[in-house]
Amino acid sequence: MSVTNLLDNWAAVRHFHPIDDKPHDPYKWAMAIDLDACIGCNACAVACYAENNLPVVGREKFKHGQVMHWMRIERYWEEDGRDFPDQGFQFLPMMCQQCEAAPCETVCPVGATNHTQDGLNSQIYNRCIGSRYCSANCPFKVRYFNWYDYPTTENVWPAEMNYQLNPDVTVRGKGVMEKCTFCVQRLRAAEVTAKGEGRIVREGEVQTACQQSCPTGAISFGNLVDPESRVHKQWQAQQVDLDKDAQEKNQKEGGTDLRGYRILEELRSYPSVMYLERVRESAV
Amino acid sequence: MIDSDSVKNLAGHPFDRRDFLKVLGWGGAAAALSGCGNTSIEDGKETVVSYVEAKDYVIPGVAVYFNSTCAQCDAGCSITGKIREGRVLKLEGNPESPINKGKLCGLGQAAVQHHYNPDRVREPLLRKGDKGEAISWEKAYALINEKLAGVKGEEIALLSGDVSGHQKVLLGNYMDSLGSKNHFVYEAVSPAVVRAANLKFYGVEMPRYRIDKAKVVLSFGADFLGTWVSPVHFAQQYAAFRKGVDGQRGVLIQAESKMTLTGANADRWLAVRPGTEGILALGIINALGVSTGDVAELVKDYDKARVSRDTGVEPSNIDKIAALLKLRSPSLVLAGGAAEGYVHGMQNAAAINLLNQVLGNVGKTIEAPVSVPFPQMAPSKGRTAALKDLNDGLAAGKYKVLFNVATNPVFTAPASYKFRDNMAKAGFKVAFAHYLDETALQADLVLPLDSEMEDWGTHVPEYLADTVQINIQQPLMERLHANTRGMGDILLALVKQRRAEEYKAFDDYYGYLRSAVLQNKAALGGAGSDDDTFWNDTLSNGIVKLSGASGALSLKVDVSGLKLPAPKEIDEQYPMNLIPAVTSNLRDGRHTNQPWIQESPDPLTTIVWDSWVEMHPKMALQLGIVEGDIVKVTSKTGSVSAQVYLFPGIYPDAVSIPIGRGHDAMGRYAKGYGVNPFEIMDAVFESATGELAMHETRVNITKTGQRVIVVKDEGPAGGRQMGRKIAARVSTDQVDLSKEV
Amino acid sequence: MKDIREDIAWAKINQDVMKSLENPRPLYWVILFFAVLAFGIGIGCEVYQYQMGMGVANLDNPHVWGLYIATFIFWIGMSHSGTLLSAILHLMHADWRKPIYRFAEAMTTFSLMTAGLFVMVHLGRLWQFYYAVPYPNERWVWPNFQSPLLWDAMAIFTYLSSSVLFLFVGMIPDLAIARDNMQSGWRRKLYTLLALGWEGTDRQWRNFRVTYLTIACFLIPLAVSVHSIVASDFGMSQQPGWHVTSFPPYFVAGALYSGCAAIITLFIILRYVFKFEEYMTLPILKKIVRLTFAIAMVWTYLNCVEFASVWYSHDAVSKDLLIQKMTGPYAPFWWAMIFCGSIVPLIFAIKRFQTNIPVLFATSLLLNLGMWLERWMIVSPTFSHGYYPWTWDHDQWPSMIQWGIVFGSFGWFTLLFMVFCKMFPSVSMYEVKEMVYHRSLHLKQNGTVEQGVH
Amino acid sequence: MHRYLCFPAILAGFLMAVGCYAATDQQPTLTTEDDLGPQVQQPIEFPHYRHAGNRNTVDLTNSDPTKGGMEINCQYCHTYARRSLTAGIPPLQKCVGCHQNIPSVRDKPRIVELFKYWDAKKAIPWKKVHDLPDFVRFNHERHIKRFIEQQGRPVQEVCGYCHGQVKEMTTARRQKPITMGWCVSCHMKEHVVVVANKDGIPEGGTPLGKQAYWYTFQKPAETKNAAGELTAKGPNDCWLCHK
Repeated sequence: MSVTNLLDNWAAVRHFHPIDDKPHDPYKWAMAIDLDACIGCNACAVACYAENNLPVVGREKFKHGQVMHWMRIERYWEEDGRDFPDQGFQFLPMMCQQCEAAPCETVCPVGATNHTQDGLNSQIYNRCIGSRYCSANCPFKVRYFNWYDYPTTENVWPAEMNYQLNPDVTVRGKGVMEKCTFCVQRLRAAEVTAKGEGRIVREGEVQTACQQSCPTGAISFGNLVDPESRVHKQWQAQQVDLDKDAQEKNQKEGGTDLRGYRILEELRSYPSVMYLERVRESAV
Repeated sequence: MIDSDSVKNLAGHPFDRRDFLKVLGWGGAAAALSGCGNTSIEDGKETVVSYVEAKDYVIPGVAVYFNSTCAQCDAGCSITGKIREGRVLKLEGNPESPINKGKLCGLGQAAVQHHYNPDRVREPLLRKGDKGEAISWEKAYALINEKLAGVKGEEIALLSGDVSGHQKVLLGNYMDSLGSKNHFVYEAVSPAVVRAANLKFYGVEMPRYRIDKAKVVLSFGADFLGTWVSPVHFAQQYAAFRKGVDGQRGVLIQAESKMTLTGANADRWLAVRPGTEGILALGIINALGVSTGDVAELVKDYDKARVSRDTGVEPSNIDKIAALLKLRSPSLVLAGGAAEGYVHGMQNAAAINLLNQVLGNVGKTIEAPVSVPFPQMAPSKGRTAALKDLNDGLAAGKYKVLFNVATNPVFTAPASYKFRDNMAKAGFKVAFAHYLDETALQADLVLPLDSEMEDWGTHVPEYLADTVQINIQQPLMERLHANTRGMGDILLALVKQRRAEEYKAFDDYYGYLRSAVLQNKAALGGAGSDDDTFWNDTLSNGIVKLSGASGALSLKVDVSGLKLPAPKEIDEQYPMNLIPAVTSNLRDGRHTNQPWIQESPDPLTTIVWDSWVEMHPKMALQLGIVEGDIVKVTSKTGSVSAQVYLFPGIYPDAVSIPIGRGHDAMGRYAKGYGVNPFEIMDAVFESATGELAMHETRVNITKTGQRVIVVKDEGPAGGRQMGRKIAARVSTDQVDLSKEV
Repeated sequence: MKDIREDIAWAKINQDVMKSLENPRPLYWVILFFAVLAFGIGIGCEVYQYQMGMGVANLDNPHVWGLYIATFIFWIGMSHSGTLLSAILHLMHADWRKPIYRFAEAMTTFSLMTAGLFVMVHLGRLWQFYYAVPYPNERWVWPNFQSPLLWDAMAIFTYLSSSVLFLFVGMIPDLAIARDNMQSGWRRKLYTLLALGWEGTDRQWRNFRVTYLTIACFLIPLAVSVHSIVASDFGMSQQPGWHVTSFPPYFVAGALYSGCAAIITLFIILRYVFKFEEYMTLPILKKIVRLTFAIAMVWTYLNCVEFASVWYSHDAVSKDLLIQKMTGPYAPFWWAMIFCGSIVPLIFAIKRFQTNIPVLFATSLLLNLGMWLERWMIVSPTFSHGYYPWTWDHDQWPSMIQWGIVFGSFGWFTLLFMVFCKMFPSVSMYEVKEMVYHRSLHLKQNGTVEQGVH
Repeated sequence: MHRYLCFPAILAGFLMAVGCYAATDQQPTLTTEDDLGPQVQQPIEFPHYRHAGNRNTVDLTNSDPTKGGMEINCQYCHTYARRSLTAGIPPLQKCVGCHQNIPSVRDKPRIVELFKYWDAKKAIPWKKVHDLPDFVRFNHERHIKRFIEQQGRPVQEVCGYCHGQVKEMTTARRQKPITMGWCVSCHMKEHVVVVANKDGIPEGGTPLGKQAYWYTFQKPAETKNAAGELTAKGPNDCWLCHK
């Protein structure tokens, strides 16, 4: 709590390129979502409600845009003058992208949202004073604010329903911001267990709730610095680099035949979620 | 918030054999439950309730996991429940089950909200005028016994949903003991016509579909990713199918009048005129140009021009599909809800099955199912015709006593059945129910059931993925309400009233189940292990896998009866087709009172908490309707009013209203939200099977002049990405999938 | 016409100004009543919002900021008037400012206090606001010094404390006069206390001048920085419509603009209510009007610069947003802003209207409305039309609670301001005397002034 | 006039003093500072000293808290602490398990009380002594693993870091402030880390590079103490305790 301590931390304040000196060791949690496999079934979203104590806000509040789904399934269709979505819709699971240079982190006046060394964008509910600056500055708009005191709101968690609440996750009261945490309670539990055994978390040892429920396995999640992990292999195969704001493969002439991309990458927030483009058959 | 007081309440329950799940306090783990508001440290104020006795594996703050079976739908997914301090917190899929391989859909996850639902019935209720009076179980049983006295067997009817396993056995024995054969198995939404067509064509009701082996899947309205048969299993097959056989990505073509979740994932989605699925199938056979004999004779009139005119599918698309099907083999053609919901549903399904046969898929992507070695446990599958029969019987005053096992026909019967009135004609109606739903409210005696997380049971799924499997259902936690009972326990008590001698060895359903399983230990693969070990292993696995005989399909190609009617002329008074949509969230509406389900946006429209009338933008433009207009949808039977949602994935002549909302009872999350399309459904039946033809209702649309804001997740930008690269799409010729991990 | 009559006797100045502490016109009480009423409504709304949560304001995800932040910037902007008149014009030796700078400074202080309230009102967890204060605490955590919001809080606090100091120091000689003119009672005690023993000795005057000048010099960069920092709340983000390099000067210009407009409004009110016709003269008003006109044109120019830079940049999203502002659901407000901010001030160019009080009063209110709309048009459209189309606005119209608090803030400001004017001399007596003295000196040299006045 | 300068001068002096105080590198001193909590009335006045205290004498009539203990390991009763986030209270069964075989104290009032609960199969409503706010998750398991299992420090010493000398108490009483600053003060200290294992992760301590620094992306440098041993600070990641 001294100024020296403050200055110490300050001296090491964010580098221009956040991951230049490869600080993510031994963990960097990241995700890859295959939109070709995603069928938009909402299983992940419900799993998230169950795991993370998300309140069901009800019809009226939903209408006012006060819904709390950390994971939302977006459904796109570009008309281009067609009558029917004859190549289907495009579904997109959208959650906090856990940006490496997260726009939300720098603006929080109290430091309630920070970067952790394992590459997560943390949100500390009890520190949050509810200025909502983070949400204002989030390009993906994946932060959700507790507009009401849901724990005491009628029919959010009526008697018995509250027994379902996950004790590992704080139930948020009014006035705090929240967002997808990559199921940090599961990550921390796995990390602590691994630490106790003097090793690092193995591939497959920890899953996020959405990943675990996804019927088509569209979501893969793991440690990006672990060469054994599926996520690492996917990112590598798709030639998507965490620390680039424009991928080299896209600058090649004739484009790329790979389908990995990150949303709004050009904003230089270095998201930790890679999406794989939905594929559509050209023969029909 | 949960405080130590509520823990103490829980602690008040008496000990019983399930004490391994005993909630006796959380030894300080209660800390995690409260919000951010409390920053105070109140040493010495809070109580820590410790266990009196604790099993070794019970560690406060560390979860234990038990396997069981999901009962939200009848696909039979195995689940693993996460239990902390005696409370079930979350359900995951059980990785050992070949059906769902560790995955679970949203509906399955919401089962915990069924269990903890504040609107569950908690006491046996006896009708006193308009009110229910709480009575004891002893009294309830005695009352049933009393009412059954002197009633002949044929005057007793029992209505249930899909039933399998030991519960089916016990149910059968009970009906038997009453001398009644009137067990009606009813599901409001079931592929009964397809089953009948399959039986005729393949010799089995439900073959094994191998989407994962197919290179092309052509589906006629089968929503296998959302609601059809075993969606979680098919979704996994689908994932493999997209990854491809030999690196060639599977192609999905969906033909239907209203887009389903599966249609939304298709490479090519075809809007077909309602009811013309069979014509399209024959048109494709014609375009394939490979058939000879009877088949060639049958399809010779179905040239492209005619088919295109009849179905609304462009001729070029028919060509492309035929070319693709010819090029890539094996393929798989599926007939689903949209094809079967017509008077000629069976003909549609037959034409589609014929296409499969022409393509040579039978035996390749359509395999014979494994047969269940215990036929008495094999599932009885519900049919809508069963409800028709029951309703006719009730109307004729044939039944004096009616048992209803957790089905809700008052909600799901078309209004023209007048089921509510007919039900009143039965003298004594017993409802075994979780909620006071529309049907339970009509009953004279309501008996509260345990949730699937409190009850014992066995289930045999109809659609078996790999081997035969008997799914074990076991309590994941202590009974939440002291006065609910498992259906098995109730049946046992009831059957004891009749055949006390036979069942006297069993104290309860658990005992019955245990001994029934142990009796067949050898057949269940437990030869050699002692009873306790086998039983404990069975419980801990949650599944008993058996190798069942898998025969060949007995293919019968008989096209003689195959005759498809021309598309209906447009009716001036009722110009639109009503398509009652089965959505993956709501199904037949029995889960509507689970708030996660209500708030989980419909995948296609993103609407929550309400019903909507889906209408094509072109048609809406013609009628001068915009999104949010409240329109009145009128059929011959009646009318409902709901908000309009403009949706491009629907044939312009059709409108669609989702099934499942519009409850006027059931509970706080269901009651008063939306409308029920069954209220305007015409009672038209499939000609061959007598199933309700759900897609045959014709309606007209009138504006009421009111307008509301549609409550949905989608914003005003709709599905447009405004030039940003958000959900990107690429066609197969631009991407090299072989490089992928 | 002259800025002020050169022949006003010093005693009469004292007398006139002291009268304002005693008996204003009845309109004063009417204004005060409505101010209390509005403030009461605001308080009620805030209490309800505090109890229920921010949702009652009908904000949503992601439209998380609304009128509170817009009104916050509005009040911050308003605060620039005082500094402009007293510090900048003081250094520029524009002596016509002298009769009016006192109330302008009071405006600064009170609008800052109002703005500060909005920071609080806007917080989701108002009761935890102290987390943003850097002080040694038992949690051992600092606030985040990287956050523009924290700079904001600090800038506002510094600016507020400095302007309170400035206001107070500048008032000391007048407080002494008030002390000497009061017979007895608590007000006399208060003035005695606040006058800090002022006797008007040469030494005191010398120290006073130095102190006053120092604070004035100190205040100017503060004023510029405070609004630049408010601008950086937006400029430092990367949202379309906010991430604009020209925001700090744009905000400062806007601030001066709305400040001047507010001065015109209050000038007219005070002149009438406290019978200051002798001091707050029409020629002075004319000068302010001309100044306002100039600033209005600067603001218009900066607006054009912003539009042009968006238009010619390759930032499609910002361009989209600009088009959306002009044509989307916010278009009426946006065009109203352009109308009030750039078209209405053209009235000021017409000489005839430069001293026409009813016209000026109406116009100045319109200008203020325009500037308030400007702030709203900066804040809200970005939320409703940001990077991510899926989350564009659902049903976002400020609720009555939100309007109530915004409305209440005007009551609060008016209340503070009106009470101040009744409590303290709102015209600087000693500076008016100086002004009269200097002017009469000039006249004396020309030999035109009547003999025996001074 | 100088009178009026006094106040600003005092104010400036005060501010400077505060500034200097804040600027100095405050060593975390709170760890040793005892901050007694309230004496909590428990349903049974459990004598910790009798169970965990030193075995100087076995004179059971001796009420001197420092004497007459059984030297039972803390973890014998608080068995969940090494396996779970929460330490938990031992089940009643545990108490009875021993005490049904100790007839000599069977008629002591506390034991009689104990058996009353046992016979009624009722849980004892113990009062919480160390109460953390609901959003704080202190992990007992991790601390026991690190200090007791990996570094082999004595159990009572390690438990005592936070709980004080419970072996000298009857019913427990909070000894330390248990505020966030208090926790952090320890996490900011350099702690000795035992040698690295084959994965390069030092056992019994936070692996280097695993410390999360607020807004910092720089890998912390390797540090050594005067004795040349490898040291590291505790984790500095908010999300470890607040989730």
